[in-house]
Amino acid sequence: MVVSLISIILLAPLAAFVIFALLGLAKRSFPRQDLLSTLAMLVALGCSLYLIKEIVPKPDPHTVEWISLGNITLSMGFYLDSVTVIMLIVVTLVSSLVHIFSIGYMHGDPRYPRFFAYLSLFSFSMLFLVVSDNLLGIYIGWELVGLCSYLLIGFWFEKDSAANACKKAFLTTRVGDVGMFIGMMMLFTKFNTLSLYDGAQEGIFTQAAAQLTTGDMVWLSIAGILIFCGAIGKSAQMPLHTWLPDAMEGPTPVSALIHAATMVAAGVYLTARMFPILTATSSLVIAYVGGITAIVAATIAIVRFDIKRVLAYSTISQLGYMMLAIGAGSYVAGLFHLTTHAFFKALLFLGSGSVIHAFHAMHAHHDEDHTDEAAHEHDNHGLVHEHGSEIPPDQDMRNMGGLRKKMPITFITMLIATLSISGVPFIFSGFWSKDKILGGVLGRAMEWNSGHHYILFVIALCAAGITAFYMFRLIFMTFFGEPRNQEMHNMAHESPWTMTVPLIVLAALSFPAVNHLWFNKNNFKPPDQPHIQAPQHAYVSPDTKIAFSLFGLSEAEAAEEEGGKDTEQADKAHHAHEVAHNIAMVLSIIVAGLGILLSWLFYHRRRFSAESVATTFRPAYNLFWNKYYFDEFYDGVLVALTVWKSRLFAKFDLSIIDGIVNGVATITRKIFAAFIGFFDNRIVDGIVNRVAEVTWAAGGRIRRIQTGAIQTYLFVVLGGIVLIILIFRAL
Amino acid sequence: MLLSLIIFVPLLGMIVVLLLPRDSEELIKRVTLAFTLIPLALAVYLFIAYDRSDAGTQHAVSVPWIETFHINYHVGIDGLSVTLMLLTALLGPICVLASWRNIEKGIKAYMALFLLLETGMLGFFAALDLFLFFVFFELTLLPMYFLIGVWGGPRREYAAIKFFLYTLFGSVLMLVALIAVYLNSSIIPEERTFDIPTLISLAGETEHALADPTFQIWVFLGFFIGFAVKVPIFPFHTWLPDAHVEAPTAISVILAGVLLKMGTYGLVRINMAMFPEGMAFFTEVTEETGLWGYSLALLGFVNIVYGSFCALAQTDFKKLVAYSSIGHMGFVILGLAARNTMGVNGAILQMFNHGVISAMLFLLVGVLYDRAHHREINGFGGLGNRMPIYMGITTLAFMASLGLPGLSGFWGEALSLFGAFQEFEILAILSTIGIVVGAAYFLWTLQRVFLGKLNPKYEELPEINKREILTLVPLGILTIVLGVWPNFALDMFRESVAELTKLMGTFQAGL
Amino acid sequence: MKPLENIPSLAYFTPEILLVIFAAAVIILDLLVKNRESQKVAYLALIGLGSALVAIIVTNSISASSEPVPLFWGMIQLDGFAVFFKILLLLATAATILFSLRSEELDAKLKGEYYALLLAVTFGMFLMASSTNLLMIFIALETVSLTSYILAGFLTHSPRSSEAAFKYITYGAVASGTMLFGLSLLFGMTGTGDLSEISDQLVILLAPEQETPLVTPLALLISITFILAGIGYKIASVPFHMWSPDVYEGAPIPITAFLSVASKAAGFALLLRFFYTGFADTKIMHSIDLGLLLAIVSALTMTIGNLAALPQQNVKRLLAYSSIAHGGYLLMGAVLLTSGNAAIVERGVGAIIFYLIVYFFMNLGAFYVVVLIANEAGTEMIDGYRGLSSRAPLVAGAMAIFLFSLTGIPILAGFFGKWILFTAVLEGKLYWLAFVGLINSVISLYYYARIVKVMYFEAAEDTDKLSFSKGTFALLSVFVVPTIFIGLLNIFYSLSGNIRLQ
Amino acid sequence: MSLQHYLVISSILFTLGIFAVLTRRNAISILMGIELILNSCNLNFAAFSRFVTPPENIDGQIIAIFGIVLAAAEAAVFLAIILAIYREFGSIRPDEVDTLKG
Repeated sequence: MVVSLISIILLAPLAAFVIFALLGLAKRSFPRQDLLSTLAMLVALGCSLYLIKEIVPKPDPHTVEWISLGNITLSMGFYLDSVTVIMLIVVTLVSSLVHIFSIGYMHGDPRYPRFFAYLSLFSFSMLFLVVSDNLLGIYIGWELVGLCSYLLIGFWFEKDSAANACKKAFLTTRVGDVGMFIGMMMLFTKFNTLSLYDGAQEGIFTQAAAQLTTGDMVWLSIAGILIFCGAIGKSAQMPLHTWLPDAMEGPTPVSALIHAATMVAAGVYLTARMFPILTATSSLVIAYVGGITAIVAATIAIVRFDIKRVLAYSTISQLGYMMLAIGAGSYVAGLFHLTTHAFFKALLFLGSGSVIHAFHAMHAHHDEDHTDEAAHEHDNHGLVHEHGSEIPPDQDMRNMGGLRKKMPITFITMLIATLSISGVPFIFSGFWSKDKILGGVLGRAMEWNSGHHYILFVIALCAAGITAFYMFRLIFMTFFGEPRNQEMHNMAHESPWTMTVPLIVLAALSFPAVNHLWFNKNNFKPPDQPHIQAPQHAYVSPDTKIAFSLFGLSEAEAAEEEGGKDTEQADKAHHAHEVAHNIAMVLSIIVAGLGILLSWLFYHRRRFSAESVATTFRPAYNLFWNKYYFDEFYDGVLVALTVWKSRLFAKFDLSIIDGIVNGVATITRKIFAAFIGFFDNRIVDGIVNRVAEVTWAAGGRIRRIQTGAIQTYLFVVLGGIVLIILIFRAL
Repeated sequence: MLLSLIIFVPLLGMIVVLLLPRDSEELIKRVTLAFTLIPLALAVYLFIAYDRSDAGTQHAVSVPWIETFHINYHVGIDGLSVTLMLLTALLGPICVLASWRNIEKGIKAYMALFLLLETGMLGFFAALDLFLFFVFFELTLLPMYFLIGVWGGPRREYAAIKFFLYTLFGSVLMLVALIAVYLNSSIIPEERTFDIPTLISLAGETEHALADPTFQIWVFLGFFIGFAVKVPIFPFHTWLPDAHVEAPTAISVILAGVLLKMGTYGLVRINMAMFPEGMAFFTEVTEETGLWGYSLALLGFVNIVYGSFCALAQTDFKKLVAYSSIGHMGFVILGLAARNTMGVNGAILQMFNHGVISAMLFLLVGVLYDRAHHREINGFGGLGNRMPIYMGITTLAFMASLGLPGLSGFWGEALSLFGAFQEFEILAILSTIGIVVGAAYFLWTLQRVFLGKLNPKYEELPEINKREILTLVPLGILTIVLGVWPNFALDMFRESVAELTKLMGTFQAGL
Repeated sequence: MKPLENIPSLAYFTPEILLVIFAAAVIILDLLVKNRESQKVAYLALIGLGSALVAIIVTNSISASSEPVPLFWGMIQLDGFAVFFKILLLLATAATILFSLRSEELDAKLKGEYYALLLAVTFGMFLMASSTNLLMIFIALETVSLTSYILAGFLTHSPRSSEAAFKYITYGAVASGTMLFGLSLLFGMTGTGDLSEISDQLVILLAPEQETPLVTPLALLISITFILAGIGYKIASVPFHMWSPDVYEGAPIPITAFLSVASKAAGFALLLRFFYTGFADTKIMHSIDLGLLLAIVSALTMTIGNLAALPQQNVKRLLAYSSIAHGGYLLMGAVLLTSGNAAIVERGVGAIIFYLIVYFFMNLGAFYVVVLIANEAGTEMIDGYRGLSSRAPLVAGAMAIFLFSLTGIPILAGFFGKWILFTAVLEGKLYWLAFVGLINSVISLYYYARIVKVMYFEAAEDTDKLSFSKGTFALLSVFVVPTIFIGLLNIFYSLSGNIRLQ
Repeated sequence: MSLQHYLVISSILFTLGIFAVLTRRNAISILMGIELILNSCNLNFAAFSRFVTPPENIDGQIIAIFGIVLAAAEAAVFLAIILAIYREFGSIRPDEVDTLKG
């Protein structure tokens, strides 16, 4: 039953793609590829929902022998636990909604059927990744989603920026993938299998738990980090995150599906899957990578004007959050946030798509050279480069404003999502998941018993605040205030139902009920981490205490003092976590509120125009703006620091990382062209040719002896005779 | 008997073609196609009928040939040979189809030489007599020389001569080694033999002259250089880009698809099986071998990295594919150097896969060249709009070549690397650079050719036609099928490889 | 077997007698027929060769036993070795006559004496292949040489031909004079002219306990070197090769072909028999390090022949150098005579014989193409072969096969010839010599492939198709088919393996 | 006179012949040099026949006689060819007959 259901889930979207490909080869196309793909997705969604029933506490993998080489066998199979099912549901659900949304959004595109075919292929790959019970299967799905991402980012490949972006995305992620591949090689060499769970043979986890001694910890840490490299690439973590903002060149539904909800979350999924073999060291690395990513991306997001890029940086930041959670051992929190984030971020992207669509329809009508102009846009995620002309006008928030009346559904749904991501307490899912992460991080920081790692918590907290700030900035700039571009504003309109229905559904999912039901189930327990000394069993999800959180405020303060004195005791760990959770909750509410407040002051009160706000973030900043900072922020230094930092990171992004990625090809081209020119032509061919020349010259020399005069010949004869006699006499 | 039929049907075809009147070009082409389809049908039958559980030789025929030197006409197949024979037989008709329109002069001679070439290749993979093996190996040389030299591009003379000289140089060393093996096969002149299975078992006997380590090392080197030129292994590779660039499409396909495999096949069949001591010297790091133990793996690594980076630097589409071939053959060498089950299986799988994929790539380059009459990558742009199907197939081929999982190219590389990692960790890790760079140059090419705005010069460029699709589809299907179900090929040679690894004494139980 | 007396010997001498009779008959017929019908004379000469062939087979079969038959009191010897060479030489002569018939160069001048001389030279070569006495050796050599001089200069109004003849005779006379001096010393040392007696005597004379002032290794060395000058001149080995490029270039092409194949083969027959019978004991050979001497000569010969061939522009001259190089390859087999191991000696001789068979077909074939092209395109230069593949595809194809076979590209006969030679040399443990030989094989590709390149890869200025008669192709295929198939058939290997010196 | 005397004389003759062949600038002189060489050989044979072989064995003398005959034949052919050379080149200087070379 399980196998056949999963097979249907996988094969339905695949079939939709295959039909397209085969017909394409015969130079035809299916008349309603959109409906075909959507239907396939809905079927998969139905099956996924049905699979909830099939969850058992300790599932067996359903495997088949895939590659057999004598006594080496690699098997391929499905593994169905609660993580798989939640991922299946998230993927199929978001994918279905994006399919529906795209029917409206992509309408009229010359490559309309192809878009849906790609979406189907992507869904298949992503689902395959999710259900695989072994690293090889995950890797296959992993690379296939990368391919689909490549195809979809470059969907409008006539734009040079899109063409660049898709290449960059594929290449950057591939760098990470190679790390993952090496990690796989290490694990395989050690355990002789790539299966994670016990099937016909013992899987990696069992073997790792049973066989590895403390002496292998370094080795296992390296393997873990290498596998995590794959996640760094795919989930756009520092320092491989630069591809994701560029990936916004793809159609917006793609951004929603692939670059917000599913594919980029696959890195988190992978890290979570590898949870049992993470060691203390690798966990720490993961946590720090995640934390740094979270804060860096958030600060960058503040200064964006392109609505999609704000969301892109926000995505990076949130993914960093999830990584941080898993690195800190908050397995459940990480996956919880993955789920909630998938919904609200997809919603945000679709909402922005709806806005863009509204503007775009007008804009295409207004200005037929749109694609040309867009083609000029290049690399505009750096602050220095972000001038109005470089952002497509229909994505530039400075052209928006006051849209809430024109597009009420879009506005309301997006607002819900924003409240959720900002961590507005209690009624929005984002609050719960983020809070869980913060609590987990603080708890682990206490447990680690080293003051240094409190920085992670601080980072996370800051990021939360900044997130709230820039998200509301987005909302205020887009939907509130007066229309800045009246002409565009006049043309804007609410989107058709195919687009609004998905928004509404996603908005509904941003409320906590559904998610909580799932994550509070008993079977959703973090797996053991046998390679980390402090056991995680003590950590029991404190969700049940949520309702009393306000009450816990004073308790937490008291506990903090106590914990500070005596954190070494293992039996205090449980208590510490609970305390940590409460502290975190309070602090998170505070920073979220602060962020929203600041944003409101900045962008809703609108004392200053959008342009002057932008100039705020320039080095030649006039005193007036500086004052503004001092006036409105309780600590102006913070902002200056933030600005300075974001500019630094932007520069870092632009010149260093992008420089490396883009420059590698050019440099190698130059160096290698010279080198090949030298090596192939001079050395290898050179030797060959030199030998030939010498041979040839020898021929010419010998030829000269043949003078044509007979007496010379005779002289040679007699000389030869004498020579022979002289030489051989001695022998 | 069946085997001999496969081998010599193309030769018969050559005679028939030679007897046809020069002017009836269509007839010549059809006859050639027919004579390449027969071996294909037979090879498919052979492939299906092959007993996969049997590691030994099947369909063996041994007839005395030159008795004075104890040379027999001994042919037979094991899993490895049947796989490569299928590849050869498959590429035969595809190449004939690919030559259908773009060979302008001397079609009769072209087809005749092509058929001769096919006999040489098929015979090579089936030969079980060392001398016969050598003869078939060399039989491919002359047709190839003319096919490149007469029907090639502007610098064809240079390319043809270079190809010829390099290969001949290798063959000469191989010939010496071959004679040395023969002379050492027995002290008694009457008992000397060229029979490969016999020689393999003799080399396994202790105290036999053939088993002497020093002898093995030298003879190994002789054969190795001969094959290395063909593979081609750095630094014997410089003939390859020239030959590929100048050769007509179909010949490039054969060159990359089959001829390069002859080198690696030889390494497996002769060097590994017959000279395990020599092989061990170059692939096993012990006190005795010292750094020599790294040499083969190192060559594989150098091939991968060097080929990949060179490909990155190319602006000629065909040269890029040619260099990528060098890189991909590096994985074969690396896998073989590992000498374990995974590495060798991976290497052989990679041989087959590379044959299929590089054939596709060269066909695709040919399609473009036939339309635009140049191959300068930067001279295209935005063709995705004009030629969506062509772009689709090219993307498939590129993805397969850059080792996208789910397509066949991945498995060869992955298994080779997995195998190699168990023996040479650092080199295997460094070789993964090739994977990234491989992606880089293919994607960059894809971008420069297909993406971006359409180059106004090519607004009227016709889409790929039915005949061309027909040549690509079987290869594309194989790519996908093998990508999804690699056991399809692995089944064939798994037992043979097990036998081979056992022979080399490194059959690792439990690994 | 006891040497036969003069009268009984005659029965075994029939082939030679027939050649002489037909040579005379040819001259007489020439007087009878008109100038335009000189072909009839050629046919008579061919009939003569045919009858000699029959006679060879008949006399060989009546001797029945595999034992050699010494004739004329041991002056010459009839054995399998001699029979093989006689047949080979005879066929070469026949081929030369056929070439001459088709050669326009010779067309108007073809007279009876040309064919008579060819028959006479064949007669001389027969003697070379079978002499076992110093006197006979010298007479045979001089018979061949004198007639060859005339044939080389047969184009009376061509300065090149006259120059060739002049150089040939000057060189030949000095070389044979030197050889005669060497022979006289050998005769003086041993007191006998019979080769096997010489061998016996030398063993006694060189024995350590013997203190004979006349026979020191130095004396023997001087004598041998002088003799080698004569033999070396016949087989064009370094340093006695210098006549050959000039003579080959100047002589009429059929004669060049004849000299490069028949003359060389006869020279090798003489060389092998001389050293095998006259120096049968390895002690003699080792006293003067004959093996090393021959090996060095062999290595130099092939190297210099190949290197000098590289820059040549005239195909005939190129082939002249190439045939020098091939002489070097053949000498590798001769080196094995000194190995002292009967089996290896046998292999060496077998290899030479096999190589000569192969060489016969491929080299004569190549020269035949040169004749054809000289006739039709009027040039001997490589440039004249440009675009031949389109002007005369079959001839070009045949030429390519001959040239690749000469290079030693596998599956063509030349490869198998080299393979046998190299196998034998390696078996004789002369690794460095084999190495030199292999390097030379690669070098030779340069110039052979150059002609192929010109024929196939370059376009002709003159694109007219060349036309040839059916007979031409028939004759061409006589050379092409064996060039392809000899190596693939066991019969030639067993044939060459069965012929041994006795 | 002993064998040594004959051998010395023949060696001198041989050397003179070689010298003539190598240095003369006239084809006829070269021919004379060749004749000297051949005659030195004949002298050797005759001497060996007299001193080395038993008296009843006249092999050496026979060879010498054949040598004379062949020398005569060679001279005849040589002269004929010199005539042809003179006709074609207008000179019989050997160093002027050098169109074939290289």
